[in-house]
Amino acid sequence: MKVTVTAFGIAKDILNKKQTEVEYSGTTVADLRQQLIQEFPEFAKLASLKFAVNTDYVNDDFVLNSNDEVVLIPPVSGG
Amino acid sequence: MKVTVTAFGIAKDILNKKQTEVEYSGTTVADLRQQLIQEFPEFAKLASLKFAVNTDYVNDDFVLNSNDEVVLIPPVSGG
Amino acid sequence: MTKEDQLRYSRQTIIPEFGEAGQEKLLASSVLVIGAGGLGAPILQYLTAAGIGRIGIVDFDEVSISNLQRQVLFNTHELGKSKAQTSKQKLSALNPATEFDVHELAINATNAMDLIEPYDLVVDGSDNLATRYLVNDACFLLNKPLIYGAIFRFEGQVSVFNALENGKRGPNYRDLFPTPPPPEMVPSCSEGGVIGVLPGIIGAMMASEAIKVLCQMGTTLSGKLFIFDALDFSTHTLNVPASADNPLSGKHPSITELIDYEAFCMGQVEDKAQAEVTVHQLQHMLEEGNVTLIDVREDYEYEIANLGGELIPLNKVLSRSEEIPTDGNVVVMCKMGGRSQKAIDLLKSKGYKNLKNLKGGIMAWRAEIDPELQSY
Amino acid sequence: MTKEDQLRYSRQTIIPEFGEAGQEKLLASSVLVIGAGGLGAPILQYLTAAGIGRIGIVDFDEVSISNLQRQVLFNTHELGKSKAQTSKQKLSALNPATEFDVHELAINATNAMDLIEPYDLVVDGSDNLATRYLVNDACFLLNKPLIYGAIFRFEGQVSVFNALENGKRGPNYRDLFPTPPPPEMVPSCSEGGVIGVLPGIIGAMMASEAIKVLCQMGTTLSGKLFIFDALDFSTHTLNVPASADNPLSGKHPSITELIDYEAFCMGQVEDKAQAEVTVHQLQHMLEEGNVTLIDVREDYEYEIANLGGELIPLNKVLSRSEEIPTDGNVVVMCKMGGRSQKAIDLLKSKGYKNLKNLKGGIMAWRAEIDPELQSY
Repeated sequence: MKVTVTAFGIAKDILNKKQTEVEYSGTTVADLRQQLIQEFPEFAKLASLKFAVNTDYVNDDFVLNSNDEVVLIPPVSGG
Repeated sequence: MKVTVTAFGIAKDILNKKQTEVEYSGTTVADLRQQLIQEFPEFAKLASLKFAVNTDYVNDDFVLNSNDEVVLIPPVSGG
Repeated sequence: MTKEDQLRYSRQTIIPEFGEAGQEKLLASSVLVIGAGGLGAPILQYLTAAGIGRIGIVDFDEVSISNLQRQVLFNTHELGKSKAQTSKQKLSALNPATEFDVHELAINATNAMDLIEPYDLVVDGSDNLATRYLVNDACFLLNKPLIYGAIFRFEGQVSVFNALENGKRGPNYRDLFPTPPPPEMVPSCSEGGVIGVLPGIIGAMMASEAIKVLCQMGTTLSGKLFIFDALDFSTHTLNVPASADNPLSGKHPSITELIDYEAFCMGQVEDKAQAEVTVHQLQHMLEEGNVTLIDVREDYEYEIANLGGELIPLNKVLSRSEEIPTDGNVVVMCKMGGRSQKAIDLLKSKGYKNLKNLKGGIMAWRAEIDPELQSY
Repeated sequence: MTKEDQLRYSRQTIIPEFGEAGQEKLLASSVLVIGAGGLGAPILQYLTAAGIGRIGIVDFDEVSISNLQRQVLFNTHELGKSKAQTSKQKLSALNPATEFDVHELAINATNAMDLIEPYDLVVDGSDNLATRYLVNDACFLLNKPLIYGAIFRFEGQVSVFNALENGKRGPNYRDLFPTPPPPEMVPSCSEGGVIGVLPGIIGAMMASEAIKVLCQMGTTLSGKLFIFDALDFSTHTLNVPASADNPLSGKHPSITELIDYEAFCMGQVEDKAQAEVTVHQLQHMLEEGNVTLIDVREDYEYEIANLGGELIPLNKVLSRSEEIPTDGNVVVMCKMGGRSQKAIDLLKSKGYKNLKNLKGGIMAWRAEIDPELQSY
């Protein structure tokens, strides 16, 4: 299954790009989070972040569908 | 067939709302334009306006599909 | 860059995509900003802060009290002062290294080419359709990228025209709006209103796009129209293809030099002329005593300045139409001619055929007949 | 409204959705703006122009040269002056009818409730995570609507918290970001950078949302997070539900009064403490001569002010790591402690175990030990 990951803020730095297609074998947001941490260990520090899927914030047990857009939004603090 | 019409600027004033569902029997943008003029005669003054469908500007011969979002964007001149 | 510049711009040079290279490009760039009004204020503030090397400011107007709900570059002590001069003074204090050219004039088909030619890029914050077509055509003819933005009530539009990508110039204003609708369908800020903070949002977006074009950084709105509605906080980003029928940049260009933009935007000019009177014609009619004058402005505007007409605000013309004669000479007036045209259109639906619009409204009377009238 | 007010606000009162009723509401409203910085400038300018009756300005800081690429309320002649005082002076000239309360202090858990309580609405333009959680919690406890916005490089976020709709308060910051990531994952403007015009866009959007909440007009971003990326001009609007686990507003609230937000945002506080030295500890080590000090800032920053450390800019620490001892006391420093932490994390991947971070960087040294050092 393929999803598109769109990353903002420091998450974009970790991925080293804003958008990337991720081929993955799990079913839930929690699985995807685990896979991202394995590929990009710095994501471990963002372990508490919520994910949005398409236009909605979701919980870790949310089941992903093929071609979903998963959005990673770390807090930014600048003013 | 039903399309959603989203109107900006003076077109919103003519429709008297920003969004409305239009049930219509034609096929092209030109047909929809004609129908809008019949229902809201003031649209005759905006006869030269291009329409956008979903995310693209289109020509008058563009064939609409059910549930398309048709966007009406008159020029605005304020600065 | 000097040591002071390194400090001044450090918050943006630290960004990998911008860097010192981006800053060097801005310092070497020149931008012409048309209009130091609602859009002009944030455009000028943020381009100056960003370190553009040279900025031209085009505005013939003076600061008035009704500007201050959105034109945050000016203040209450500056009423009546030149907008272009006052802007330069404020902006020079913000960034003394930026050079400013003050163009205290109205841009028109005679001066536009010479005005625009020396600059790398143009940002259009003007307030009328004729100027928008003029600036568009001149920028196309001169091959200059143009940042477009316009506002109405809660809505704003942003785009980028003539931007060079892969050796090709992007679409322009005539791809978006091939021909102008009649003037009463395009209300200005004074006729249609604008929420004060809207030009802050749209003007800053325009400055941001200007910086991206100058630094060749990121993806601009070239070939796209961005629409923002502050009332429901919605956005639309629409793809706008270059049209083969574009009279400027299409397959068979019919416009190869600047034209008469006032006439072009007035549409059916002859129709209009018959339905309009000038302030001099009205003066003559008033002297003859053979005219009924209807003023469709609001009470408080009437208090400020009036020509002795009968006051029926625009939103009352239908309910109070029995006060308006259906024959004889009737002239309808407002501040600048927009609302009175709207009143006439409304009354036409009730069968009125004898109504004429005062061209330019009371402001034209002030400009041509009685300078003692208070401006507002 | 006075006759002057009718003129001043005529461009917005003419809008049907706003009208004179909207203006009356703004004139009777009070707003507390936290931070007179990059976001604060447009927030303050446009709220003042719009005619808010009373505006509180919270800022303890002074104008510095690196502010001027985005903080357009200030200029080069005002370096070193109080931001809050200078803002009041400028804004009073823009709209003499608005009352301003200057709060020249840092908002903290001790003063926040008293500061916020007298105002109808809060706009948070602060620049650090601890203040964002503090302001969020205080606004929730006081039932005040809060306009949120934050910026980083080319990206901005906007939302509306605690807004009353159908008798229910909307989601808040802890629904968006339940717990803070470690500090090095949340770079400030000085550490991560920000394109100067971005706070212009985001701050103006925040002012617009504030006006809508105060006038109960249109549809706000309550329950939504808006994300803008200026680099590719893309927008995302995400739905954010109220979370049942929210420690403030969820089913089983665990936070019923303000907490220690610095500690909360430092995360694993004990870990940190072992890996950090304070400026006083460093002073002692330097006197003893038993420490190697590595400075990971840029050349030009080092020229402005330094503590005699060895200069290895952050982007060189890996390639020049043989210059850094793998045993003994090594302290890594930067301006404020963010980049040095990043350098330490990078070096840890090479096996370093002896590195300590200078807490607060050279700015903490200036604040606590040597005020003669130049600020930047």
